[in-house]
Amino acid sequence: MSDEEFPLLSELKKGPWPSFVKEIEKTAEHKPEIKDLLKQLERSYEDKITYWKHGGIVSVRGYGGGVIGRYSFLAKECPGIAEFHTMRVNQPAGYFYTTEALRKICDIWEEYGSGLTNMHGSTGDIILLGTITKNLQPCFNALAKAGFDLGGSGSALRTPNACVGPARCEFACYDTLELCYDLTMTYQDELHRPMWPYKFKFKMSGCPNDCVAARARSDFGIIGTWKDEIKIDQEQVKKYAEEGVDIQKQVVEHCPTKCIEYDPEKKEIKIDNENCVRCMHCINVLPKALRPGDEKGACILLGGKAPILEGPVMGWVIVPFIPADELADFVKDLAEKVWDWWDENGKYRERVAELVERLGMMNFLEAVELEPDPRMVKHPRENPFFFWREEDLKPRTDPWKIWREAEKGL
Amino acid sequence: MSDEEFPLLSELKKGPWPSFVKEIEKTAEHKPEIKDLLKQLERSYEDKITYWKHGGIVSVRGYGGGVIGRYSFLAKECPGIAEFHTMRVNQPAGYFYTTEALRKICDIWEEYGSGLTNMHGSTGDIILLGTITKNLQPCFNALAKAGFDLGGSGSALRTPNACVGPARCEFACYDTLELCYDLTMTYQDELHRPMWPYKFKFKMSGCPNDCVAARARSDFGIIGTWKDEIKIDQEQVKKYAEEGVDIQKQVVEHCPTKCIEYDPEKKEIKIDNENCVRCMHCINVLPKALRPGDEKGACILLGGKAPILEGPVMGWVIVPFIPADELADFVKDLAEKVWDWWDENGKYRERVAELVERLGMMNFLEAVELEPDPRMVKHPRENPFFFWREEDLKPRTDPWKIWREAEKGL
Amino acid sequence: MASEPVEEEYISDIGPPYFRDMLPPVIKNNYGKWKYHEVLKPGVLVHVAESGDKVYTVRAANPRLLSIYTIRELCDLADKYCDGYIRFTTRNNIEFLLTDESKIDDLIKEVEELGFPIGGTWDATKAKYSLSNIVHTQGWIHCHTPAIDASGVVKSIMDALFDHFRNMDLPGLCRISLACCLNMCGAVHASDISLVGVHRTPPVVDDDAVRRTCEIPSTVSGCPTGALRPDMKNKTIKVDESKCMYCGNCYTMCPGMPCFDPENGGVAILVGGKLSDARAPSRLSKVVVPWLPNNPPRWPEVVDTIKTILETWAADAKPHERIAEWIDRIGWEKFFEKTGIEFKVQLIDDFRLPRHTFRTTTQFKW
Amino acid sequence: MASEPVEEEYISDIGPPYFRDMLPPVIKNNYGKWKYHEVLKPGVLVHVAESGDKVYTVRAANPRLLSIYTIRELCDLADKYCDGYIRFTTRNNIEFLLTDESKIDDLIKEVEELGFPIGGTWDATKAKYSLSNIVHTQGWIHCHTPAIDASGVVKSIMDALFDHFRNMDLPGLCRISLACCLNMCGAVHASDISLVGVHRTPPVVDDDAVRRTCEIPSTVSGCPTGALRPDMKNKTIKVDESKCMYCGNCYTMCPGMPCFDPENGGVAILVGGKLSDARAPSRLSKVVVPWLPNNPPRWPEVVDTIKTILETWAADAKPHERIAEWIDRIGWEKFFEKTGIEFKVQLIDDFRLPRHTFRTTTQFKW
Ligand code: SRM
Ligand code: SRM
Ligand code: SRM
Ligand code: SRM
Ligand code: SF4
Ligand code: SF4
Ligand code: SF4
Ligand code: SF4
Ligand code: SF4
Ligand code: SF4
Ligand code: SF4
Ligand code: SF4
Repeated sequence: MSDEEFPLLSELKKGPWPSFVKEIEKTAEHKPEIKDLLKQLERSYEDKITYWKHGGIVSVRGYGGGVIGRYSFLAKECPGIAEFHTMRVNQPAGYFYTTEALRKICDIWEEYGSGLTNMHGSTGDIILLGTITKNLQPCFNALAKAGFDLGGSGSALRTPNACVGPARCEFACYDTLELCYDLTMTYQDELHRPMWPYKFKFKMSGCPNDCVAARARSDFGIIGTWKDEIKIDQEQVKKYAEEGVDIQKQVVEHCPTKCIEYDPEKKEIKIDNENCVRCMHCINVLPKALRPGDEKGACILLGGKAPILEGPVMGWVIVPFIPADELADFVKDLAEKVWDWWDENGKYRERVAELVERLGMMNFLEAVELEPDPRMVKHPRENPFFFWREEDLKPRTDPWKIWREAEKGL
Repeated sequence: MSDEEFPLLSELKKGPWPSFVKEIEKTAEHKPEIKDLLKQLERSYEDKITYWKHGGIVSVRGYGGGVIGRYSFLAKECPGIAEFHTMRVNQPAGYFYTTEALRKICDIWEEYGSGLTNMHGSTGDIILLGTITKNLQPCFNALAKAGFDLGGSGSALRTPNACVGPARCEFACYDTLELCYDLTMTYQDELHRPMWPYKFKFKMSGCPNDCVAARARSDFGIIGTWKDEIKIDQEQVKKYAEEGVDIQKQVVEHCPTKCIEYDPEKKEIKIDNENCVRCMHCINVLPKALRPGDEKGACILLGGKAPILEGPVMGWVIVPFIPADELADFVKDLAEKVWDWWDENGKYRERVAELVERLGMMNFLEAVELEPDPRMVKHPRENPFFFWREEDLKPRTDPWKIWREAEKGL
Repeated sequence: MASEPVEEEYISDIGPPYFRDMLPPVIKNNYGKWKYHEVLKPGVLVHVAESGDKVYTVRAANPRLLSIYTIRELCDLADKYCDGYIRFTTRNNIEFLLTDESKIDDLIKEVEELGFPIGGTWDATKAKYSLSNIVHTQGWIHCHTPAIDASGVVKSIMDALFDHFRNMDLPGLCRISLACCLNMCGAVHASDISLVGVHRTPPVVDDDAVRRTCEIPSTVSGCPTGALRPDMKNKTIKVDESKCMYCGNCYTMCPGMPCFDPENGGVAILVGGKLSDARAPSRLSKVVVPWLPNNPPRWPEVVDTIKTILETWAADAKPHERIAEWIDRIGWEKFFEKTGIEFKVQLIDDFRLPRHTFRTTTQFKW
Repeated sequence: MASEPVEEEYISDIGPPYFRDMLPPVIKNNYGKWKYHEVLKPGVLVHVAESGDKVYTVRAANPRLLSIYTIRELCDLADKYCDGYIRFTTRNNIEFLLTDESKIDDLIKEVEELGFPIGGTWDATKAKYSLSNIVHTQGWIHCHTPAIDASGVVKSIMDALFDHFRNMDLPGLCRISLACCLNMCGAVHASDISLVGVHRTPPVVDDDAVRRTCEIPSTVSGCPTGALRPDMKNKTIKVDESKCMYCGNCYTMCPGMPCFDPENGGVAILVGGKLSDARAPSRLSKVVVPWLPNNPPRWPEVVDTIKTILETWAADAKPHERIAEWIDRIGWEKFFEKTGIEFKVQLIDDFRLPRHTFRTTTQFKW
């Protein structure tokens, strides 16, 4: 491909960071129709506008989602990408692959698609970028034979995602990958057949470091934590100190609740666990010496989402702690209650966070049978505008009766 | 008065705190009709309900406010308080009185009213508690002769109020009492003749300690502060240290920005004024040694108010700093702009804070000609939903034109 | 209606007396020239001017509701000891200003004999704080919207906390305020501890009263939750009770729809507000008890709860640490644990867009 | 439309492959039994298991948009060095997992030759952090709503900040994310630095397209500011342009009303978001630049601004201090002063009830 043909895009082949333009070029070398993608993209770079048309419903047999239909405004000039649908393929939890499995995907996508991918989409899927309607079903069938399935799209459960967790991280407080797989398998129907008011996402991080952005990017974030004391190996503390780690400055001074003390004489750490908020900082800095406690489990945060419509939402605590061994059952039970309530009360395109705000936490907590807990709030409400239910009240008296009586006099 | 007659109220004559019931009794000894107040009150204590009727418009010649009309549901049983209006008498700034002036008020209120007062109402007025319609005008006239006037009520400017300030406080950064008096006199018409969408309050504190609750209880709070360096008298620092004040613990450890240091050897304080947020704490603890700087003035906060309708509002910074000598003119000019804008745009019973929120700070700042400043916000917005004005934009292009062109092909 | 006109030269819009005419000479002479102050003992301050002049302040309690006969007695003392000057504070305490230190004790004796205890001051240098007066409102004495009385609740609380007024025995400033309805004339929305009278039942509409006395459209549009609907046929207003949160705004606007209910109305308690910017920035109060019964004449449940909150804080706080700062340090979950107050679902905000009050961190304590 | 049916045994709802079948043996054997990790050098980690086993991770950059021909090359390397396993990270970096430390350097050489630089790791023990990959979205490559491109902006920024990817030379973690429209598929609402494509002009309604393709009532009610009104007579939608804040939601719901405008669309920049709870609690990002021009192919204004923010922070922050924490310490006024970014009126929230974002304290700096 000559750079004169695509002068703007060719600027993006320069520089040390791997170039997506080169990836497209490389593909176009094998698949000439993909040159049309460069053509359209160059045109977008010139005109500063997208040339993709709005939506278009396409799917595979029995599924309501997993494919994003896409058509070009430049179909005449760029017929190679006139239809250019993406397929969202459900990634294996934790993004581990055998090269065998990956090569299978490549082979299938070479046959049925553009040969371009995103590894991965921001929900977690393998994004197979661009194919034609006719190829969707055969491609799906081939993927299925290779052991792969589609992920979610539309008003459905979206592909659950997890941090690497116990597979390669010493901090994991529960098995993120197993839970991710379990939820994905249990809710295949919810994933493939949109039927809710809007989308719903699960994400799972093994500890409060939140390496999969669960709290911000999923309606139902499950974040590992623990309840008992941080485990200290004082020998390793000493070693760190001897290797030159300034424990006072690097650890103690950053503890948000000032609950950790360092004795520079003894080279020992003392933690006032009652005041520890399990922020992970001391553990992060001294992973050989400190570890989460034994009473491991997770905290559940509800509602994380992007800003449309009511502004961005960071998921908030609805369950402060569930022990790891009860987690899977608890999550399923709770999520199903949440879905029932949302399904019944949610408006079209209303995410669950927005529904909770519209109807109130009281309503929500009652529906999903959770007890209120101060850990659910940054602070209690500032306005004294609260609702009472009939069972909270005594029988009503009519003030008019009292006053009319009064007005009559003795 | 026998305690058997008012068994519930008599409970409130017990205990060490001065008893309002005794005050009513004492008044009733001179003014027998006031026994009816005890009677009605006892009845309220029994029935747990107010026996005052809703409102009733009463006033004095030429005024639209300053009097709160009040009638009793128990008029028959308690004729002595069948009409029981209060008069709001504008206090002298800072609540200083000669006994001569106070006695004059007492004499007038003995003649025309119940003999009961509130010293003072929560806006700041002397509250003369209970008189009859017929007495309002003569009472007003007598007050006027004695040099007193009514304060505000209704959709008007409310009686301005100030902390004791320079009269008896070393921290005052501007003359709160003079400004209070000046605004009160300048805006007599706004005070006495309701004509706005709703009420509007000025309160003035001489420093960030905010001894008159300006930021929470006034629409336009003026809080003294300074811009240059805190003045340090190291001799006095030494003295405090020698007298046993633990400067490290009592001062340094409480500084919100950790910008103050104490040298226990030299017994000296060092302040990194660039990082000082003028919270007053160090000055409060060491008033002999530390003082606000020389570049004194005030910060203006807009919108403080109670929760009805949209929740409570703590006033927010709209002017971070105005030098003391420009303050009076600046405040008047700004307040008038605020009123014009509010008057024009405000709905019935919409406080200025609520209007700003409804129309946005951009609209407000433009109307009152203030420049945006990061000191106006705790943090910038979290949603990317902003408005642009025509002058911010380039001429508009129609996307349909671009796309239709594209669809045609070469 | 304006009361009967009086025919003589009509004085109006004269404003309040000029404050300078009310200042004692020592104040006038040293106006704006104060150098520092000290707290000599509870209730007694001295301010020292650059000139070397000193003014002694003796601060006395005040029920706020004062008879003119009492005011005259106070004036007598001010004449005797203070050259005929007296002052009140922004929290309604009474201040006697003296120049002669030797007269302080005699004055105190006489003021206390009159029934006005001395106290309410604080000494930041020593981190010793006394409790000051409770800012409050009208209640059953004069208002038409109160859910509770004001003066009686205040008296009951101050009796119970009296020692803290007399002694500077608290670790930090603690301001208590009370308002008898959600209009919050006591401006309790930014106090360390506040009490507010709350209704818990929707308005009872008297169609006839509505027809006679109300502006229907503005009342309807004044409801913050949209619980009201005009019933134009019957010229009245209908309430959707499920949307009402009993704010009472409709009654303020329309006498035909009171929310009162003796057994269901009551007291909500808020904590953690703060006005000063000292150390931690100022902030609004937060509701910690949504309802306690309205129980005259002594409101024992309310008094107990306030006392518990105050004493728990006082025992646990570090010097200078106000309730807001104490909670910043220990966390809300510990506030509820330490005070033994139950965390009720009503404490979770559900008004407008409450998301910024929800906890979006796993940082919490057990 | 469903594409043509295929007649054979129909497999569906099988879900993804079981992840355990994808794990390298050293991972499988030590699953859940990792003891600690160390960062050997930029881009290279070692995790040590309780068993004593070690797994070495070599992390490589990834443009995310990968050709299958490149993936096959990566697989070749994984076969050669990693027994046929490969992994991706949640920020789309590529990870090679080795058990033989001696092979690391050879692997690195080959990966870099392929065009994939090594880096992106961080070492909390030493407070040395490198910049990782930018999480991003489709842009002009595939989406119908972008205000800007995605991959091109990311490439331009990463080229400019490349050294920070290769070296662990930053004082704290810094995550950059990009989304090409307010739908924010890159979930940029909680990143240290984020970029979002914004429109600045109201939708241009094509009545005909609306009639053909839109559900009018739901589109109208979907506008968050109530800027839309149905025009039932003409079966179309009217826009009150003064109420529109260009969120693009109407276009998402209705193809008949795009907001696009090549010259007026552009990039907003947010900072100070944070996901982890380490030290300071997690929080949302805040907008600091409401608009920069959409300037392909290299977006110089955007790149410069990002670079300025990053370098200002990096030079001024204490160890471990992320942008959010740095701003907590210095204050927003100093953020604007130090970066030289102008504080525009658009940065003041005016959506819904913004009062909780207004500064209610006189605590600020000069
Ligand atoms: C007398 C006083 C209470 C007291 O005992 O001290 C008072 C009494 C009333 N206030 Fe108030 N307000 C009083 C200070 C306040 C304050 C405090 C302040 O000014 O610092 C506030 C909170 C601050 C604020 O302005 O938001 C206050 C917020 C209200 C509100 C709610 C306004 C709002 O926007 O949220 C109302 C309702 C209304 O305006 O209709 C109200 C209404 C009322 C009315 C007029 C009742 C009504 O619904 O019409 C009360 C008359 C009681 C009576 O019968 O005497 N009052 N009112 C205070 C005035 C005395 C004075 O002039 O010095
Ligand atoms: C007399 C009065 C002003 C007036 O115009 O009447 C006053 C007078 C003083 N205040 Fe105040 N404050 C007065 C109401 C307030 C208020 C308003 C309120 O409570 O409604 C506040 C804000 C309360 C809040 O933040 O919620 C207030 C917050 C302060 C502070 C901040 C304390 C803190 O740690 O937050 C100081 C500084 C200090 O002394 O620590 C202060 C300091 C002072 C000083 C030391 C100033 C001085 O050098 O003279 C005065 C002596 C106080 C003492 O008793 O030791 N004053 N002070 C008010 C007395 C009220 C009372 O009777 O109790
Ligand atoms: C591989 C990966 C997980 C995965 O499933 O793919 C991962 C792996 C590790 N993370 Fe992470 N994090 C990964 C994404 C994240 C994310 C998510 C994101 O950026 O979108 C976060 C949240 C970012 C945020 O807060 O905005 C994240 C916040 C952390 C933190 C918190 C740091 C902080 O100071 O706030 C730690 C603790 C630490 O090492 O300081 C951590 C720690 C770690 C450790 C040290 C855990 C361990 O012991 O293995 C891992 C090695 C990191 C390294 O490079 O040194 N990881 N980590 C992700 C690598 C992404 C990448 O390619 O750059
Ligand atoms: C492919 C992907 C971006 C990417 O390049 O990675 C993507 C692409 C689209 N997203 Fe997204 N979203 C993608 C992850 C996200 C995320 C991030 C996440 O899941 O972690 C978010 C923010 C988190 C959230 O859910 O709020 C996200 C928030 C949205 C929204 C706003 C939803 C909201 O409630 O605010 C929309 C608008 C909508 O749903 O109509 C949207 C809509 C879209 C659509 C379908 C466009 C539309 O308006 O219908 C985009 C299709 C683009 C295309 O042509 O391929 N996308 N979208 C991501 C899915 C890949 C995958 O399956 O792995
Ligand atoms: S979230 Fe925690 S458990 Fe998961 S990878 Fe990150 S640090 Fe490890
Ligand atoms: S986990 Fe965080 S809060 Fe707990 S001791 Fe460590 S640094 Fe402190
Ligand atoms: S606000 Fe400041 S100036 Fe005014 S009395 Fe209080 S401490 Fe003194
Ligand atoms: S005024 Fe406050 S911020 Fe400034 S040095 Fe003193 S304690 Fe610190
Ligand atoms: S708070 Fe309510 S009840 Fe009490 S005086 Fe004010 S308006 Fe009346
Ligand atoms: S009490 Fe408040 S919420 Fe209830 S109907 Fe009246 S105005 Fe509406
Ligand atoms: S952020 Fe917007 S433009 Fe970009 S992929 Fe998502 S929906 Fe499309
Ligand atoms: S762009 Fe957003 S605000 Fe504007 S009309 Fe469309 S939905 Fe409404």
